[in-house]
Amino acid sequence: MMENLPGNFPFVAAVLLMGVALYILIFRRNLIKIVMGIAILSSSVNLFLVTLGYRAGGVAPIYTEAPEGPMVLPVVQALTLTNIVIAVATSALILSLVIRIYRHTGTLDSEKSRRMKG
Amino acid sequence: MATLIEHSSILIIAIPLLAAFLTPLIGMASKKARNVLVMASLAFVALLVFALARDVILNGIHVYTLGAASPGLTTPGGGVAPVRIILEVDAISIFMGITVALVSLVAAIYSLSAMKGETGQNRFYTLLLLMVGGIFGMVFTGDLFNLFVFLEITSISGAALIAFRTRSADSQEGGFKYIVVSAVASLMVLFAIGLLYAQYNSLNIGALAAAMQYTMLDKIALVILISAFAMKLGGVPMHMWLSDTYSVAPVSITVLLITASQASMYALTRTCFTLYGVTLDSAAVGWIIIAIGILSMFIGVTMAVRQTDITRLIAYNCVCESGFMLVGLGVGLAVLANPEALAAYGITAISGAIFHMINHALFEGLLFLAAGAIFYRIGTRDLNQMGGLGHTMKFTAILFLLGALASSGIPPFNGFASKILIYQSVYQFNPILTIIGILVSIITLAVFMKAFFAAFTGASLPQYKGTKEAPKTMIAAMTILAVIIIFFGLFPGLILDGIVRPAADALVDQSPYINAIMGAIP
Amino acid sequence: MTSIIESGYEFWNPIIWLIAFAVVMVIVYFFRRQGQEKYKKGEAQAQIFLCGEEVPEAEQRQVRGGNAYWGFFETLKEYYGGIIRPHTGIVNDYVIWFIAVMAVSAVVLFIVELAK
Amino acid sequence: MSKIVRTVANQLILFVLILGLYVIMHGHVTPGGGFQGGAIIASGTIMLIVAFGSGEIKKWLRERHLSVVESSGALLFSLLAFAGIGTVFFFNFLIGSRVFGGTPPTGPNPGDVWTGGVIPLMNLAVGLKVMAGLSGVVLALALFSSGEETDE
Repeated sequence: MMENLPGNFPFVAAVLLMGVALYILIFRRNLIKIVMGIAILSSSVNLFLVTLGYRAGGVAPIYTEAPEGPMVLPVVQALTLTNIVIAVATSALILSLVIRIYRHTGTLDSEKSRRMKG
Repeated sequence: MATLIEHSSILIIAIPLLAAFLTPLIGMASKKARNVLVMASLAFVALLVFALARDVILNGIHVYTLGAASPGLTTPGGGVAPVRIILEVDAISIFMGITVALVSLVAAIYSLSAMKGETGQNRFYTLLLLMVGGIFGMVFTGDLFNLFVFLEITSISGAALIAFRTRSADSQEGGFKYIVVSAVASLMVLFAIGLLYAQYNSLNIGALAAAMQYTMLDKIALVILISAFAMKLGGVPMHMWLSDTYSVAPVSITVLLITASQASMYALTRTCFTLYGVTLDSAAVGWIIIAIGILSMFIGVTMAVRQTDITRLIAYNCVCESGFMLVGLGVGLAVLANPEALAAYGITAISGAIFHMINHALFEGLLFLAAGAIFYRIGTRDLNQMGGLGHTMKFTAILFLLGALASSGIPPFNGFASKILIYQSVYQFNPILTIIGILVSIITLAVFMKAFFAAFTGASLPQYKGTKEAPKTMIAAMTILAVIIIFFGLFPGLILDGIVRPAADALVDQSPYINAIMGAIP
Repeated sequence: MTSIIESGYEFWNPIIWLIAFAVVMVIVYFFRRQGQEKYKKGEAQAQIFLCGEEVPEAEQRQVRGGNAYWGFFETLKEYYGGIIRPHTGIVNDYVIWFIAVMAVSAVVLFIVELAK
Repeated sequence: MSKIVRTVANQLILFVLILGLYVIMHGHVTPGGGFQGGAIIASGTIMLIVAFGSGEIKKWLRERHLSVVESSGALLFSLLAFAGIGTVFFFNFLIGSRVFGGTPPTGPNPGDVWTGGVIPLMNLAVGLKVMAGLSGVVLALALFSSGEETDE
């Protein structure tokens, strides 16, 4: 376990990022910070996926001027790219909703701006 | 025709998406042409779904490989893992497809008059078609990552549609809550997919199921997947977003949101039964799902009783009805490893739960549409301000009552047919669950009697003297649902043997699903 | 017959239920025919009678939705007090519940694994 | 913003557009593609909005037009996918034809743009959609936060 630690640093970082994101989502009442929490959660998942795709000594699967060496199957990279696109759309939508909530209620606090409960 | 059926599984997903991108272009030229396009595309999709359903029930699993030289070529080179995007439609997928097709058509018909006079209708129909395409994608895909993508498409377009009425602060809040909850849930789903891919180097559900070892990482992935899908379908204690969003969305969208939740339930069953299947520690996972189900039933219905907002009341009732399905599926899952119990009552419990899915979408849809018709005419959802509406809105009242009776499980409507299946089979597993279920059903009736009497009966109030009956298109949409409800109620055996039993059989046996992808390799 | 469900104990046939329902309705109609024939619409006997008091306006005599089942809620006051407290409506709490369910399920699976 | 910033932005937007188009059109032989190129062009829009202010940009960049471009990009993509349905949906039917039909040699090669079949065309479609979509989103948010309502 310990001797592999340098190689596993990205996984540790991904888990730490996820912890940070969940901490923000749970304890931060500011709506903009909630959006940031989701973005960080998304980044942590992206980091996790990209790390999965790393193969020591592999080269990127681009044949244009390719160096010698085994090529990696870029499935996780494709997943990451898709997730980035989706995260952009999600953040844009949430931010526009946050702006509208602010217009209506005049606050960015998730407790004060809430109108429905029970 | 044979070619059309061969390609129908992708056409069912692609035609709504194509129509969605055409809608803004055509809508600039003519509103009428746009409405015709929306209706025609959804009707054509519904026809394709029925044609495909017949084919799937008769000829078995339908596989479609995107971009390959032929649709059935799932594993290029023979024997290696599938790499292309594969759609796989078996009996349970097509069952969900039928539900979505019926409900989306009704929702679109209802929107025609409900959205009249609102601004940004082009965007509304674009998002609606995107959402329909997304839900179809969720239930037809044979690939975990595509499941995630379609889940996100559904939730993003759904959130934009919930917040469609920009002038209402509640709608904005509902949309915000929906998208936050969905984003967290689907990102966790992606994390779980990453865990699975890391071990088995595949994203295809069939290939993963064939290689499944049920290691520690698989368990973590299973827990994440179950919690995330349970959150998306509104299982207690993760149901609180559901009442906030269902009650504020335009009602035609709420009806689609119900099917989106059903699609999440489909994903949950697909995960438990097909992806993990026999490797699963079925009793423990089954009891987790049963626990969520029982909590949903009880807390959902008791919260529904005290609501005074009519759509919020129905939304809590949705939570309660999902509980019934979860209990049925959980009992089926708990006895999955035990062939005798499975044959004796497990398969019946699963059939009841699956039958309840389509019934749930139909009668809750009817209730929401009727509540939406009231809102359209009198401009409030508060039961404390309603009264005596039955004098002027006779059809709406009758249709609401019909939906309420079906939801409470009163014979001879369809809700009774599916609930009795769940009661009888679950009783053999654990009688206490059935007793709770019957109690919950009784309170459900009380819930709807409160709503019905507060809204429709009593002397006609002076402020609603001039209220007119709901527009004809709305009545037509509700009547379609009501006719299907009565038909399902009067001929439950037909539906059960026709589409529900094959779906239940497809769930409990994962090998045909795997073999359709991996070929003859066991 | 297409309308039969075989489910362990019983069968369910809506057609038979409808026939029974129709028979009962006929009997009910028969008994109803035996009643008073003097009832006429539009006379004083069709009016609301409230012990001779003046009948309030429609606005006042409507039983509102919020007033229904008062006794039910009064009896279950403690249950409802406990059940409403978690329904805060704050989006952060929704995430907490999600993580809680995830954690509890993971613990359950882990304990089951240990018990084996 | 100051005159210097505006002038520089005015000159720089040309290069941003060229880079974006380059990334879009070489998506099938080098890293990049429709989304990345579209995002680069949209970043150019952001630069203009920052330099000139959203009110100024709104005068000549209408949301309506952006939404037309966005829809046509998506439409082009789905039509290309539909066109393959003679064999299978998403089938690359342009391989071996006159349009982008070249077959690259196996193994490392200098990279020929005239290959890939429908993939460069799809990249173009995605690029159009992302460019218009992201620019529209940024513009709408900028207008939104500066207090102006958009027409939709």
